[in-house]
Amino acid sequence: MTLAFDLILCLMIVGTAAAALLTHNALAAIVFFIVFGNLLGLAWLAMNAVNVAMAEIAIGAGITGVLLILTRQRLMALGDDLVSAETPGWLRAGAVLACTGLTALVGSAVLSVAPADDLGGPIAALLPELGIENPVTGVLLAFRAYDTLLETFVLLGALVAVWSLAPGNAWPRPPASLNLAESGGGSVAQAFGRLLLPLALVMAAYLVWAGSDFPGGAFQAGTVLAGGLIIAAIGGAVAWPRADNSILRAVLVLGPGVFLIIGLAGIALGRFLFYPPGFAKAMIVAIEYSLALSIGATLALLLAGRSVAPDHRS
Amino acid sequence: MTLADYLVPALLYIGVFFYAAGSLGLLRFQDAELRLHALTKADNVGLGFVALAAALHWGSVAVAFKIAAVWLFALMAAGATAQLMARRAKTAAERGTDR
Amino acid sequence: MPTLMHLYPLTGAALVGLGLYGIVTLRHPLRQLLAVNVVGAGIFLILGGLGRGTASTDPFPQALVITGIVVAVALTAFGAALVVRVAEEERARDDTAAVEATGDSA
Amino acid sequence: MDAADHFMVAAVVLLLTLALALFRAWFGPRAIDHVMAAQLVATSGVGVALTLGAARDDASMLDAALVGTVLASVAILVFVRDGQSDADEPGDPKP
Repeated sequence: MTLAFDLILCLMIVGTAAAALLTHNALAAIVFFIVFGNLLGLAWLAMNAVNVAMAEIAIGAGITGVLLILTRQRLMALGDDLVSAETPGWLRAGAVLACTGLTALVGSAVLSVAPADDLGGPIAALLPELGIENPVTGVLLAFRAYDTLLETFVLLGALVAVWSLAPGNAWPRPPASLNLAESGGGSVAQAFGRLLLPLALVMAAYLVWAGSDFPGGAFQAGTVLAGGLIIAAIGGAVAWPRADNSILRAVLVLGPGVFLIIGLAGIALGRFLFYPPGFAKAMIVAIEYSLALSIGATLALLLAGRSVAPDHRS
Repeated sequence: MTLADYLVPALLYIGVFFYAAGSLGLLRFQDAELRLHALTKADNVGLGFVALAAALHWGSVAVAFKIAAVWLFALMAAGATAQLMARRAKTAAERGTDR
Repeated sequence: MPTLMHLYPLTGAALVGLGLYGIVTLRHPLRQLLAVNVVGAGIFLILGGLGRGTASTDPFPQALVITGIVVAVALTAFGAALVVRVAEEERARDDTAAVEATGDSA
Repeated sequence: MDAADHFMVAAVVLLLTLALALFRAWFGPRAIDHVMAAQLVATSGVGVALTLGAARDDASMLDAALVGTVLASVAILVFVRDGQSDADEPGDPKP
């Protein structure tokens, strides 16, 4: 039965990806992409990689899907009909040939590698030193902490890049409001938004706390927080701040800042990102809570978009 | 064989039946408003039965609470989104801006 | 059974090919952005799937894939913002052209 | 067949019902139909995560299910927002 499940799931993953790329309807493409992300999440669950499954369902399907829906709305408001022009037949035929060849090449390369979880043992042996039990959190925040530190700055950099696209007369005004109530008929959204934000906060706090020993962690928690903020913004419970709001900026740099300071403090004890023995878990948890907060705010603002001019209609 | 050994599969397949009914409804009903019923009602009943089966199977109170949280949240979200989707469908149809 | 263990990474290889086909043949930038994400997902599946043991998946590629997913969403968000900005510029240019053509009567 | 096998069978059948709903995601015909299909996939996905978690005896899969429900409702809310606000756009002289 497990084999049947895996086979059907893989077929559906390839099928939904093909549908997302081949349909002529942009909304259908976005829906198929969200379905594709959810199925990929199930594939990671089937592989017992629950940490990745959560990240894929929350970020790959959830946040990316919301982003695509919002972009579609913004483009339609600008008069874009979102029709992807037909490409000439020779180009499509050539692309089919080239991509089939490439798939065969990548496929044979994949077959030449025997799947193995070689690093699982050594990582598990090192975990008691850190005092945590989730090996993925161990890799993300201790063994490969450098990657994760830079990754948080990539996320922050993306927000700065998006903000930098604001026209001169808009900066530093807030992004366009998502409030449903402003355009009438938002009482359900309002109630749901007010109910969900505290629930999302609790869920995010739980995911960070669980993340040291069970699947979860700062990125998954930050995404849930961002989701709660978006729903609250649609319900009118939260309004976007101006881009030069100092509290907002403090929240955005809190996570990467705490991470960097702890990393630099490690130099005094030996090397960059060194956690003193016995304090590793406390430091990892402190980094993760501040990261979750910053990631939540950053993702929500990435979805909200850049500053808009006062006469902007959205 | 205890009672739970029969009860868990029974509840599970009842849940799967409701899921199948929801999918068929989404496929076969004539217009969007009818399909919305199939989607937000049948599927969440199905989820309820599956959740009950899973909670009985685990037999742990802590896990049962977590499963209850999943189901209650799904119900809450389905209630709110069903309302909003129906309203969206109505205004879009009235204004001819169905896109 | 080697072929069964390779099921998910092979699916990933298929996704890479499909996504590249999308990048080449789709003309709308939003759809191309979607195709880039399909390629990314395929690469993640290859990376994670090849770290699959009998009962668990190697935590090391898992952590790399999580990092990759977050970087992919950052890229997608910036790409989407660029697409919207380009559309705005085009709309403004079209509007000016239309006003000039009708002799500023609109 | 023990309970874990039953849960695996249920997961397979749930996947198949989910595949059925994809016809609606492809054909529409209305915008809301596409989105309803996405919602159904999310609810079914939660069901699959529950059954898979029960079959593998892994309670952390429930957290993945919970995260999935939250993010699915965000997508729906963002979608319904536009039908009301965009159509309300005042006095825009579109051709």
